[in-house]
Amino acid sequence: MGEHQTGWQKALYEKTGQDVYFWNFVFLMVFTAIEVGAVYLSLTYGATVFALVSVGIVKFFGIAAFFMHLWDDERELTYTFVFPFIFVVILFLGIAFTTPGGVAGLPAWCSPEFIGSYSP
Amino acid sequence: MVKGSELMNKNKIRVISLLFVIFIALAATPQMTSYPTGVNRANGTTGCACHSGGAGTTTVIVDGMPDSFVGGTSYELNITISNPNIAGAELSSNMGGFRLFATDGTFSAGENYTDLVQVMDGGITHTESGNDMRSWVVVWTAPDNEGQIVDFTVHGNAVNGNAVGNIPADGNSGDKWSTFQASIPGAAALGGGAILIEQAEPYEVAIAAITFGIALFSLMLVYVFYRNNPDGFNLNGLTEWLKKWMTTTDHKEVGTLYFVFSFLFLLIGGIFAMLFRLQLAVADNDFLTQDQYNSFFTLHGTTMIFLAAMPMIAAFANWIIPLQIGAKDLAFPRVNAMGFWMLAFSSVLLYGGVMSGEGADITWTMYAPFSNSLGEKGASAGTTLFVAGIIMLGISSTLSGVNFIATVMTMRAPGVTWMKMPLFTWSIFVANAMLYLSLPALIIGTVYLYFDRTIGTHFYDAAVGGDPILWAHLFWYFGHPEVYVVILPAFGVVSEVLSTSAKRSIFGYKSMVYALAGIGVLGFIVWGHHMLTSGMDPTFRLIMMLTTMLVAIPTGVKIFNWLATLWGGSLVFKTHTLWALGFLVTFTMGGISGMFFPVAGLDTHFHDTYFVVAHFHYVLVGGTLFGMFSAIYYWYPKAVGRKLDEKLGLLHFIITFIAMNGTFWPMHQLGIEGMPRRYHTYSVDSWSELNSFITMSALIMGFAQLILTWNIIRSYKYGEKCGKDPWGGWSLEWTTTSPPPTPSFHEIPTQEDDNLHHVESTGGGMFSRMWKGVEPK
Amino acid sequence: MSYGDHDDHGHHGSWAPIIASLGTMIFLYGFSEASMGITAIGLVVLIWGLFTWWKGDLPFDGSEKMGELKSYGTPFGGMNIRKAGIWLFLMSEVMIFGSFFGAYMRMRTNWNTHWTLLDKAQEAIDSSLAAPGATAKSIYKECLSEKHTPMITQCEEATGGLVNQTFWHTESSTPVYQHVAAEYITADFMTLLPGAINTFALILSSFTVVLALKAAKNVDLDPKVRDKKVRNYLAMTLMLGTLFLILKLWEWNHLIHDYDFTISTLAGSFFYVTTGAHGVHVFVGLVFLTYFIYKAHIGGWDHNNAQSIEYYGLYWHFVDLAWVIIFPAFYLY
Amino acid sequence: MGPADYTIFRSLMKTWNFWSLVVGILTFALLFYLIIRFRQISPKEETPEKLTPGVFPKERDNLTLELTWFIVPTILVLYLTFIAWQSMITVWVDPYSEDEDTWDITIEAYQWGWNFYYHDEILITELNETGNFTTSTFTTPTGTEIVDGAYTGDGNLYLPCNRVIKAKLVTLNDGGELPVLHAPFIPEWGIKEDTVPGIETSMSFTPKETGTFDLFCAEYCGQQHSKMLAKVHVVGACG
Repeated sequence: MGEHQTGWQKALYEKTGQDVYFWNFVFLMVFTAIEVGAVYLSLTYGATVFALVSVGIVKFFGIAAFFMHLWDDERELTYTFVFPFIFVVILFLGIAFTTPGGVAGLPAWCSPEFIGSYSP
Repeated sequence: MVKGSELMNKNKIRVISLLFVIFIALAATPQMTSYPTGVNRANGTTGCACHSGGAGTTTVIVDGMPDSFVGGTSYELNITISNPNIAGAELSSNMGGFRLFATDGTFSAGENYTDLVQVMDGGITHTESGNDMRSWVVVWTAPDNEGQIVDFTVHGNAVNGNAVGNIPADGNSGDKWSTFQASIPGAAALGGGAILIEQAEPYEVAIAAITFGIALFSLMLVYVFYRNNPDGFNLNGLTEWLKKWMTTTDHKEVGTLYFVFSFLFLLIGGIFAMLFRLQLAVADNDFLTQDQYNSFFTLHGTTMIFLAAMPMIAAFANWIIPLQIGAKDLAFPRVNAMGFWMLAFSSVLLYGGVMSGEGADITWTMYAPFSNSLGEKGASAGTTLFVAGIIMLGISSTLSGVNFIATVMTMRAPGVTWMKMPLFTWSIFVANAMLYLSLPALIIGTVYLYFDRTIGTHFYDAAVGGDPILWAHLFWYFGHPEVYVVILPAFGVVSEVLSTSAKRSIFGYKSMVYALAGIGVLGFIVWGHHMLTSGMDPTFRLIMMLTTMLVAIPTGVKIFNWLATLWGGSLVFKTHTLWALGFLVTFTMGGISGMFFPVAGLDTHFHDTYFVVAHFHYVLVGGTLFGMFSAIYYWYPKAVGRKLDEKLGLLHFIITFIAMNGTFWPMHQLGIEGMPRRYHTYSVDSWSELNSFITMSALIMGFAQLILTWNIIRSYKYGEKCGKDPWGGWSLEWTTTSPPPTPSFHEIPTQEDDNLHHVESTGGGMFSRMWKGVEPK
Repeated sequence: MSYGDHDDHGHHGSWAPIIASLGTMIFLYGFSEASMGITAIGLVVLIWGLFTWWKGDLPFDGSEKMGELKSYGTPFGGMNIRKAGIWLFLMSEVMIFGSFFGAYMRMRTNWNTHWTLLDKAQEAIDSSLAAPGATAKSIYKECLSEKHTPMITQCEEATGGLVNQTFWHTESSTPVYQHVAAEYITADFMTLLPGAINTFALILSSFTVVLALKAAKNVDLDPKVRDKKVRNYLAMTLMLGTLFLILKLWEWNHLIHDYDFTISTLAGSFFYVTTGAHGVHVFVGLVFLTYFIYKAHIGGWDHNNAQSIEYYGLYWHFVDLAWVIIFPAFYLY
Repeated sequence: MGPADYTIFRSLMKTWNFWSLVVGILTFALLFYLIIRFRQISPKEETPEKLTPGVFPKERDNLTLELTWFIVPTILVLYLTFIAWQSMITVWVDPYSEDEDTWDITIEAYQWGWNFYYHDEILITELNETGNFTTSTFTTPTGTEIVDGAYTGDGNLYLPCNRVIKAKLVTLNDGGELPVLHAPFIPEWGIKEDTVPGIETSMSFTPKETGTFDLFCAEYCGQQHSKMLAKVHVVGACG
């Protein structure tokens, strides 16, 4: 925490007099402003969603890597933090994207004609 | 003069007694809530709440009632309401009303009263125009089952007609209603020589059984306390002893708390099971009413899974994991104690409704549109408390989940590397990881359900565009990993027990660990097979079918590994070995019957029939319960220092094994014949014979558990003493003294390794270090 | 094999678990019985439990009896066990917010919201059914009055029949058009303001927690100055947290009363319960914070027990992380 | 009782029972052989392996054996999956495909009862006394004629023989009723599908014998879930 042990963080501290947390804070503030502004540019909803998602991911990285100092800590902690996202993806695939209205009927590629007739 | 510490002790006692009083008061507060939408659901015993004014001078007369009814004939009943000092509006309109209920038989209007009376959900009442008179004629057709007593309840209401023309709000003031009750025995009930035994109200039976159980339990507590130090047997000693248990954070004492809690609820769950098995013994039985049957099977399911199976697993995990990995205690001792107390208090909420006859009747899967419905036909009043109890269970399991994962990851003694850990620890680790990652889906679904029932949100409400299948998805995303959480520890126990009894190391340790990990991952992508016929969209059904088929493979690998362990061993038949072999037989049968469900053609028939009940009882009772019984006989000597009696154990095994198969094997046949699940009665006579056989063996199985209870209590003092390693096991828990010291290891042991191998390089990434079992420092 | 200077770890009993559990039970019992009194008692007993927990763990004089246990072996070799514990706890939090989003996205892909309306408007323009010169935004305005109730007839002409009676399914019992919170919030700046300020406030509070930790770890600060700095930074975080909650409640009130966006609508249920759950996490963080501030006030923190602030910081940054995703998902689109 | 012989359920049951017996007998034979063959004859015999507490025992594994009992079950499971996959199309009909020759009905479930709506008619052909065939639409005993738009709410469903029936499943949602999950379940043809409030689900089956069969409710729906019964009458010639 703040010991600037990694190279570029020490350089940043000398050059600008402020450590990596200050710049991370400013970085996040700027991106929040961008995010709020993006909504008022009346782009098509696809573009707004893309803008919001990308800004969201950038801010997510900013907080997780620097405020939660995953960048400086052992790699095992990052593994612990990322591991549940596999199950969040499974949850999304199973629950979020299979709405009754979402997908109807079997796609052709996966319903082979029934070969053996079942009547005895 | 009372010393300082004595004084301190005094107000400690005051605090304990205060907590105890709050605890008892809360559990006993009645739950009877009547809805503004009309009479509470126990059909009309408390009069009609829609009109103000108690049973004043109104009299209700019903004539034409026979003294005993003949099946199938219809009787003309004439209901008249009279109240001299309340005249209707101009004596011609808006004068009176009535509401007639009968516990059986059907109603219809008298000849020229067709438009003056209307049949309404299980009873008969006046219509709009029927309101203008005070006597009505209705026809009651008796049911053809004459061997019962039919109870009649009539609410008569003399109306003063001030509702005519003005706002209806205060229209019902000033009216006076009263209730008339009568009961007509059937011809067979009276004449047929059947002595008319007073029908025991099943709720009284359940509550009496539970309170008797708790009284017995506290008596046993005081007795065990007395036996500890007969001379210290005074109130101060008792409160001191109670304080030790209420504030303990030691993993062994919390383990004992978990075990006693889970054993008590195993018996209570059994009581509910036996009660509704009596109800299902014969066709068209009415030992339990429908509400009681529904809330009994709901509580049986929830109690057995959440309050019996998981706490017993937690009991053995608490006791054995720190000993097996050579740790002094769990990573976070107080979080461990909190996990237990959250569970203990959640049982008060879960059982809150039962005391008032309004137990939750929404099945343990709590499917959404019904479970969040209020009102007359909806879920009962106790459901809100039940759902709050489930939320507390979620908190308790999350706390113990983080505790066990942290302990196994961080506090293994030197020498106990990942690939040299006992298989029971591996199974608890994988089980807790699965529970820990799947539980939030249940907590979120239950929180949505809880808010739907309390503050009026509309998550699963189709009327506002919501989707009821969201609950099924959220519940089963947790549900399927949950059933693996319940079975994996039993796998761990059987691996330990078979290896020790056959006096050989487990066959294929690494493939067993891989099979555990395989089940752990596959468990998360198969939940759809619980919902194949619930209107999920077809592509997802296909995916779920394919993945469910794959799950059988790792389980098959494990079963063959257990069999290979016996190869070349010298198998000794202790009771725990018998239970492990019983596990192998029944669990394999359950696993095979489980393969019938992923198939579309079979599942559309088998879903929600008794074939499902047979399958999961074979896997849960045959798997988890037999595994846990094996664990009790195997680790009781380590915990108490005395062995359980082998003869009683053998008797318990034989009776329970036969009774278990006798109870659950015929259910496969009932399932194939299409008997639906959760049915209060069935009128298909061909099922009666199988069902009564099931009931008979279920009762035998239920009472057989008392042998184990007696064995545990007796051996605590009179069991044969045993040393550090009574069965010849190899893992670290057999190196400490039988009741291990507190903290469990004074200095951390080191586990040697019999496999002679050259010392690998200590480098390499995390995964290679885990695989090669080499520690960095 | 260092186990720290502490050997009989966790041997002593503690009242905290049973009191906290009793508190949770009373709280849930009261909430189910809709009686504010019992719910309040439950909350008080729960907080009393938490304070007994901390008092046993972090006595005010700052000298922790319990040395920090180090973990042994792979994977967290040499790290404090409590740090590994916090990260494992955050795994569960990730899953909780993952389930919130999973349920919300299931609804969003199934709903008929202002997205589908804008799409249909664009389709009408592309297929030149709409009047020349009309833009998706103008058609959208015609279809929805400022009170946000669908106007079927105007909408039908504007989209050349694309958005007609069947689109709204008005006669079926399930109203298809779902008003989402974002629709009201992006409508005028005044409603978006509290949300935006909240986001800035939370990021700032994350920064102040980091500063507090840096101050506590800073050995060459004179203890008096150090304690004051730590206490002030933590107090700033507390202020920002309370500001966040107050603005949230104000915004809810505004949405419920002026836009009739209540919890009985489907979108409303999801919006209020998800942002409410996040609010509960912020509130729990603030309860922890009051204890930390009191400990800082009496000079409890120094460089060798400051890691508790670090662990608290991890939790607080995660709550901010969750808001970083909730804010666009519920407020902006 | 249980599904009729001509249903897909019976043919699948044959396959599944066969393979269950094979796997069951193999496993149990191996289990009992091992128990008898390797039991401890006398306590004095020296134990095959020295298990000392606190020492991780010698690992025993034999890669070929482990691979076989991993590969063989996988092959069996894949074979069974292939059959299961094919059975899926015959049981789950594509809800939104509108092919004409199915005989359509709508089953509407409400709390504790069923309504049946018909969209085609049942034609009965009899040989009258003058020796020629007459076809007439079928009328139920209570007098409703089964034609397009007919409705029976008295718990009786009338179906033609030898026609592919496509049932649309709906929950009664007229504001008064409490919309909960139900599921019409006819064991005779081994089919069931939940009726979900808010969406329409569908199921399809082909009756091949006349007779009266039970219809149960298979999804828990409250107090009288076990009383929600109906009778299915298959009428007309099954020639």
